[in-house]
Amino acid sequence: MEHAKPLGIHQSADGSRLDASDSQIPVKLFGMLAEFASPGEIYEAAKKIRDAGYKHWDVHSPFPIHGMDRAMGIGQSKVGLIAWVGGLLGAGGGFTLQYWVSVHANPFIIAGKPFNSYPAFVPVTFEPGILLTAFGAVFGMFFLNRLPTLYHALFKSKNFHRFSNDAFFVSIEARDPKFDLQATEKLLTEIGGKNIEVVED
Amino acid sequence: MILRDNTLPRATLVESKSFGEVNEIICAPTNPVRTPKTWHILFLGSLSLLCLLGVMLAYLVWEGTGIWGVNMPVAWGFAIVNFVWWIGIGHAGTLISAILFLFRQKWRTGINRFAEAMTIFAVMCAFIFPSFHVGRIWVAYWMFPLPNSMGMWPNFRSPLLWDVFAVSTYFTVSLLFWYVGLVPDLATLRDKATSKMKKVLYGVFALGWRGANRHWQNYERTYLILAAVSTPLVLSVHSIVSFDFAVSNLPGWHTTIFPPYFVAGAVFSGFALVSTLMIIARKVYGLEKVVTMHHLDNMNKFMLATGTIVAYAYAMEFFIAWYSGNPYERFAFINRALGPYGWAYWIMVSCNCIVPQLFWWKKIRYNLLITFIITILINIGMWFERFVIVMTLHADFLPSSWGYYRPTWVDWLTFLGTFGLFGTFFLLFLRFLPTLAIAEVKGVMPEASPHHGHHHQEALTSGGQH
Amino acid sequence: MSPLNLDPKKAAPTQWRSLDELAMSPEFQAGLEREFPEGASEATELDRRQFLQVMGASFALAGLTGCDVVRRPKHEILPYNNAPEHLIPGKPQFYATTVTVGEEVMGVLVESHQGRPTKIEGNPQHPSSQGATGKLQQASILDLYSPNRSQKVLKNGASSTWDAFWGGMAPVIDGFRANGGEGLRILSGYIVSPSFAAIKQHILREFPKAKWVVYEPVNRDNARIGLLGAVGKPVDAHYRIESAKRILSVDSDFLESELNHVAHARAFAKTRNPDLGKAGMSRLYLMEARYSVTGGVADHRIRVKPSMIPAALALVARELANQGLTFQSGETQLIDSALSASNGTIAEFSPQLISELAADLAAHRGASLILVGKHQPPLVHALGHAVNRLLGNVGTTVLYKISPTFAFNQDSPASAVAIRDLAADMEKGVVDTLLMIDANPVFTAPADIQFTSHLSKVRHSVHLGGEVNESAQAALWHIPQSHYLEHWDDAISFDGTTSIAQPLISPLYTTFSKSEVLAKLFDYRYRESLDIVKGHWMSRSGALGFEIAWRRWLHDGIIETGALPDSGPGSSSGMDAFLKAHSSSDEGSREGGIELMLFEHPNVHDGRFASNSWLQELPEPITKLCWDNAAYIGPSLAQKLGIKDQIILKNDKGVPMGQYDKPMIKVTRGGHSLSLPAWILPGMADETVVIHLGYGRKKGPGIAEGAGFDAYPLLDKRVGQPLSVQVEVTGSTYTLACTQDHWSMESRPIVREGDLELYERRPNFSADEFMNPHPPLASLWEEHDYSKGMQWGMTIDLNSCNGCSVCVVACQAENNIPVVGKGQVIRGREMHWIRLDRYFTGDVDDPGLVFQAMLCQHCENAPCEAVCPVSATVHSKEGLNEMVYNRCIGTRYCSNNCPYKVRRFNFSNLTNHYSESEKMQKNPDVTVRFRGVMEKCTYCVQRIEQARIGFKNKGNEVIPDGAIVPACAQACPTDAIVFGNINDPKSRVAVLKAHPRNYGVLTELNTKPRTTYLAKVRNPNPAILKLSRSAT
Amino acid sequence: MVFPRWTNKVPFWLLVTLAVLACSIVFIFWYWGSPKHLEVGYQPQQPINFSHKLHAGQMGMDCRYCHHTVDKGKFAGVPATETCLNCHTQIKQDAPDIVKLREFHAAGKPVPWVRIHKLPDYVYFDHSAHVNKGVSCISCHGRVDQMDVVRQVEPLSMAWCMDCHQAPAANIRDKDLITKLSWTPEGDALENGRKFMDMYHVKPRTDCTTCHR
Repeated sequence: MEHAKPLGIHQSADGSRLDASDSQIPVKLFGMLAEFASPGEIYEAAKKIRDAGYKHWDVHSPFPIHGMDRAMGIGQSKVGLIAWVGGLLGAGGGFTLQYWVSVHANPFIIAGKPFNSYPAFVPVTFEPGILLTAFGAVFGMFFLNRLPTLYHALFKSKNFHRFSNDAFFVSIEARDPKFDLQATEKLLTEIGGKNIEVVED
Repeated sequence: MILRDNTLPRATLVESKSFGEVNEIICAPTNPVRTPKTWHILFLGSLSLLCLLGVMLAYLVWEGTGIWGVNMPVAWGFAIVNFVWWIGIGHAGTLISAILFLFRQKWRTGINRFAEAMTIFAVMCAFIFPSFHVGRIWVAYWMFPLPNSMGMWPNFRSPLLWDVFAVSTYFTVSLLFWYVGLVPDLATLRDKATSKMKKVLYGVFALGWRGANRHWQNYERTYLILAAVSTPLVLSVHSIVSFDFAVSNLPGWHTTIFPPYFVAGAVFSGFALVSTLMIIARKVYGLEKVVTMHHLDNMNKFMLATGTIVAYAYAMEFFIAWYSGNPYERFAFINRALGPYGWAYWIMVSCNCIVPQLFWWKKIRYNLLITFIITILINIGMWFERFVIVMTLHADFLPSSWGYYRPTWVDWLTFLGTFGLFGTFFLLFLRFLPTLAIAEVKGVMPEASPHHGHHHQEALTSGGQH
Repeated sequence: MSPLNLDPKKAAPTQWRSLDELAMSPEFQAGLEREFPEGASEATELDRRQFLQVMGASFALAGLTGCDVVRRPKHEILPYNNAPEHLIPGKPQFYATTVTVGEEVMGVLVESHQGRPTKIEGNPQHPSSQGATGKLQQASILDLYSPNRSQKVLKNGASSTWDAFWGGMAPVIDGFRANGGEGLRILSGYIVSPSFAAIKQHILREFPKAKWVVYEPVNRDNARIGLLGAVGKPVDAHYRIESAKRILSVDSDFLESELNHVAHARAFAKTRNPDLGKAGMSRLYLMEARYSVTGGVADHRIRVKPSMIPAALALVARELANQGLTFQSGETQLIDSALSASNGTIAEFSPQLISELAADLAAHRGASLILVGKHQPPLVHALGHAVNRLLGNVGTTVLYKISPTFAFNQDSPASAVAIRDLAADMEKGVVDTLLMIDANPVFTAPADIQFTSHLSKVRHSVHLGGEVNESAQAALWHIPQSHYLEHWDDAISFDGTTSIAQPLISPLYTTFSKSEVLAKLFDYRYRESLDIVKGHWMSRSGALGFEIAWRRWLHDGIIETGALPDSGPGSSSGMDAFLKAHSSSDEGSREGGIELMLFEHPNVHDGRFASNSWLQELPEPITKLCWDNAAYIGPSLAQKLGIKDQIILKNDKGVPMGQYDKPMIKVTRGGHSLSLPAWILPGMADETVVIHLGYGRKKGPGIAEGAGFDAYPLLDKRVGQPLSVQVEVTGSTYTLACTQDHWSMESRPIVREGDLELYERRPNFSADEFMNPHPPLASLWEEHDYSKGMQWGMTIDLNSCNGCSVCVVACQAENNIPVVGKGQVIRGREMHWIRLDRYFTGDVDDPGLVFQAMLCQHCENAPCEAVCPVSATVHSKEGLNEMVYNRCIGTRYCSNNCPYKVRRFNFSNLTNHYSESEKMQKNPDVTVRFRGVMEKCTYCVQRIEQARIGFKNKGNEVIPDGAIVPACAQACPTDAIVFGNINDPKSRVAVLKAHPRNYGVLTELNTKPRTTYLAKVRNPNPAILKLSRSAT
Repeated sequence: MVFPRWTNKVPFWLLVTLAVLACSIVFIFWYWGSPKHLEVGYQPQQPINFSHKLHAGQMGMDCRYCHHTVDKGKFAGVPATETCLNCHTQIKQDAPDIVKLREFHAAGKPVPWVRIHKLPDYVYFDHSAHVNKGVSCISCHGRVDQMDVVRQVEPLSMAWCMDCHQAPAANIRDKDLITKLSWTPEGDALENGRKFMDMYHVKPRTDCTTCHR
């Protein structure tokens, strides 16, 4: 089993911190990365990590894997809620604008129609509704995913870039209370992780 | 679902067996070494047409709409014909990505990216016409509700204003939809990139995507919502475009059948153009393994269906015109078929109603050449459909006001120019972006299922869970 | 409105002090010099601001161009130095003056804005106007500002000066003093001006050997000669059309082109009210070969080959004789010679028709009227008057009064003769000096006398005219004449009404009136036009109290000279001599074959208005052609010639349109031939070609040049006399501009027409018999309440309207409507706010004709409004469909959605290249539209607002009925257009809207138009209808 | 590693800058772009230094002495040069400006006054319609009687016109007081306005054609 990091790190009791007296350059860990061969394997692995009680960890795959949310035990997405609010704002705002303009700001007699000719206001109520729903969904997703994040520790890994091709990874973060260099590494090896490496932050 | 994936013959979705190969195939075009000569030639052509468009529009703004063929009574000429035609073409993309997505039509992954891109560029072309056909473009911004020192606001009862909102919304949402779909694939390109430049550019637009499942979760939900809102949107847009005519009071325009019939026509022409371009791209870039004959077959079936709907609409228009007993309506339709623009009417009928019926034969659906020709005929026919509708203007209620419309050379060159705009953007897309949705294609491969190879019982349960 | 001008010498000039400065200011002169004749569609650059600064404060707000809200660069306000009296900046003033076209004298009021005359209105006190005008008078104001005006003296075509001219002519005149005027010829149009006649007398007294030639290419000489024969005195016939129950018009287009047609149209319209009932409503029979607007309103239009027209009348006369009228010997001879004069077999007339016609006339003795067209030979006129006398119409519907202008012109023979004599003298070389006074003989003289070539034999030829026309270019000297709004004049109308013509503006260029020129040349005792006129009248009415009288004349525009005495029926004693002179065959035409008739054009007349762009673009009433003339032929002749014109042949099937390329035909007469496009006109007599004169100006000024085809070379007899010609199709084509492609109503209830019988049976037939079946017009919402306040509406009586099109010109003048030129008309982009629709009804070979003025209907549920994205067209609380130019962005959606297609779009920039002078005509109360905006009829909202403000300032909130008259209604001779407040039950318009004949066009669309129409009701002879039914 | 750590901050700051930029652009148009800024305060130098403050203010001449068509026609009327000379043939003949004035008059040249209150050509404003309904000069021209050099004090924008046409009470007063620029109503101005509105039948119209024809 080969190690990505110099032995010095192993001598420290707690991987997250090194006491100042230590002569080595202080390094902060991001966490540990392990590669899996197929969706099937990583699916099983995820269940095990979930059962091991880890909280701050994630699965990296070139495409969404069916059932993975459940396998990882993460709850519902909040994107829908944000989109819904956006939609209400859009439609409400659209109609209010039209009503105000046609009844109060410019009460013109047009084609003998009433000032509040609401049937004609449907399209411009509908379209802003759609628009803001879409905005809510997309920008909400960006917000929830903290994107864009151009810099990320994982990009330091020399294997990781293959996640967008045909490789599957599990990353467990050092800030997870249950994180421990040996224990975590052991767990990953047991569930069949390859090229296990420690990733600096 | 997953069950069905396993039972489907492999050839129907992706012929390739490994994720890596899919990557290779789809990313290949972005590799400069592999860029074919034809690309350079086409790009040069499109670019010059684009310049032509610029010149024509400048001339128009300088001289006024008088340089076009429009007149009284035909106050809308080529501009609106082209607008409706382009916007119609733009409908295929969203339809494929949204509606087929909702119906879990996995074969869509072979073409959706392609079609979405097409949508965006088509809508750009479409947008030019309504905005430039006005007499005083320098005050066209009065159509937007902006506070001003005149205390004047737009008139929300006008279908043209609905157009402004519908089309701009449609463009924005399509763009978002397209981009969101692109993010994971941009990440792929980022990670494949060798040159620093590409790493940075792709990197920036990939937003630092790292395929994390916690991201995928929100991502998929977003994609689902976008699909859910785009579906009514895409239907609304062409309905609203049809209101430009349907809400008027002119014989031949004032018909309730327009919205569904316009939407069907839009899908019809959209699919036709997608096939046209796909058949070429597929050949040039050797995408046969991911865009299989099965895809094209499905497209052709769609064209057959929508074409038949359109044919039905034409017939029904005529029937209702007769059935209404309204002499103006009756005349308008007889005049369409037998009047001075009869020739256009018959081009329309033969291209839109008769030709697509060939697709009843499997042989023809699977024959690339014939399919290619038919798709082009369909788009010609659909252009003439809009021409026929707009030309209904030339003879309405009072015979004394009847007139005749002749396009000028400017009309023609402007229309030609929009192909330059479309082509330029489309070729750039082919050259620098993944023409197919990499992640999605991988996602529908049997190998992508975590239960690939396991026996069905578990497949069913986990499938049910999803 | 029209203020008294106190001191006449000052009154006129002070009004336009600022324009005096203007006219003299170098930049303005430069601006005018720069102008050179060019097409209406071409552009000449200009700098608006500079112009405004010159023009002064009043124009700065005159709305000359579009929007510039941002202030820089700085504008200046240039006040008067000494303010003119009565002048309130921004308030128009009206002055009475007189327009003379040929023999036609019409009193008018001219609207003036700070010294700029901008619009001609009729003078209600003048009998031949009665408040209305003809289109020529309406359009004549444009000539004042036309860039095609002649601006400087020319010698041999090269620019010269007045001094050079006076200097050059002085010795010549001295020479004539020596020889008593030997070899001096003065050629002028028909003289109607007493003061000018005085100058003429002076000249002929001083130079006894000089000869004065009166030449009008289009004239009434035949009528005069005929009258002289029939009545024996130099009289004019005064027709009391209002009291005629049965009218037989023999080729007399008395509503459009005959003398006094405006008054006739008004009188005739009064007799067409179907509520007068069978007893009261008039019936018009008309025999003609062409299709005239009078033919359009006739109850029975009988197509007759030109050469058969005399025979047609003769047959009626003979039938009357059979029915017991006793003709005197001379008159029976008239009948015989009329019959013999016409070659055709008289069999082609249905005897029953003739007898029924005659019976109808005979049944209305003293209340019938025979009208003979001015182009008919004298003996037909004589016959017509004979029949009138026998029918006892003389004294009731016809009065004979000594012609007040006879004396002015009597020393010159009939024009046709006079011009030939002159040409002969010129050929002999006995003419040393020829002064062509406001005439264009080089263009209008019959081709066979070769006037032009003989002109070169004249040593001193001088042309005085308003534009550099053919004669001006052929003459040694051309001297520019001032416009009638630039100098003083007077005129006496045929009925004896004398009026003063006062100027409204001092000459824009250094020009003189014809009186002034002759006065100076021949040393008359007055020189200034004012002195000439004033002097003349002072010598008439004496100095005592003259100034007061003069002021009243100026104010009223007329000098009330007592009505002419009725000279009674006269005697036909001179008949034998007359017969000898005129029954000979040279008058009739035994020519046969295909016959050509040449008429003056209804718009450009004999060519004198050819450079007036309004009249050029005004569609010819019947064919709706503009910018060209054509050879009109009937469908039968077309088929004979093998011309396939889908427009007419496929008329009721399909919609063949946009085919403006017409086949050229070659019309050959003697040595001369003319190739021009053939226009198939339904209802023309068989084997007849009609061509309008006045087009095809070779070296004509400005837009006149190149428009149409010159038919004068074919003219070797009188105008209007049938000439036999050969016609062949050349095979080439020519593009004509026509504003109405489609001829048929497609059996749609647009113009609703019935006969008197139907009307009396079902007064509101127009509503119940014609309406398209449609579901009840329910509204989805509570409709807007228009029951309060003033609500504007209009009715147009299709029974009165005869399609004369003066409303179109009046609208153009009032509302600054641009001219677009032939090319744009072909593209369908004419800008007229009033489209005078013309439909043919019934059989293509012998159709009926109806007109309908189609303008913005101001629908209460206006389809145009809903579709405008920027609210540029909305409804006012008073029911006006408002068009806000400065809000319009030009989507043209409103026009698409207008069922009446009455909106007009500025496709190109039509207004930014007006010349400095053209701008001066523009009405400052109406925005001059810019490129890219929609426009349409506004009900002359500027007049509504001015009236409103005027009354409100006086403290009364309601505007009385009739206080607001739109330009079209004001100009309409037949009073067909009525405008007013429909909420006031007593207003004329409200009464008419309650009338059973009232109906709206396309009301089944629930547009609720505010403009409605009164159905057309004809009064055909039931007996004759029975005939035609049994025939078919 | 292509992107250093700090790049993660970029999006946030980008967002902030864009927001600020957008707001400032809107503000720029809103403020400097509006007639309130473009039009109000325009105070060009006139060819002759005529002081309204002196004539209308201190000497208390009625506006209508010079602008005598204000209640009769569209235009208030810029006085003819002779109007000035009515007095100035006696008074202050040799003041430099008067000399200039006489020169203009002698030369038959109009005095090139610089227009201050300019409406677009497609707006048809009628002074008489307003003055006769009790709208004072002050409503549009401000305290001209306190201006040495006249300047524009109101935006004269359409919205500004509409404000008054919709609620005129504040600008209606006794007809006899329209040229009394110093007058202020005792008691409730609106109350006073309404009184005269009834008296003069003031029903301002808001149809487009009221001003655009």
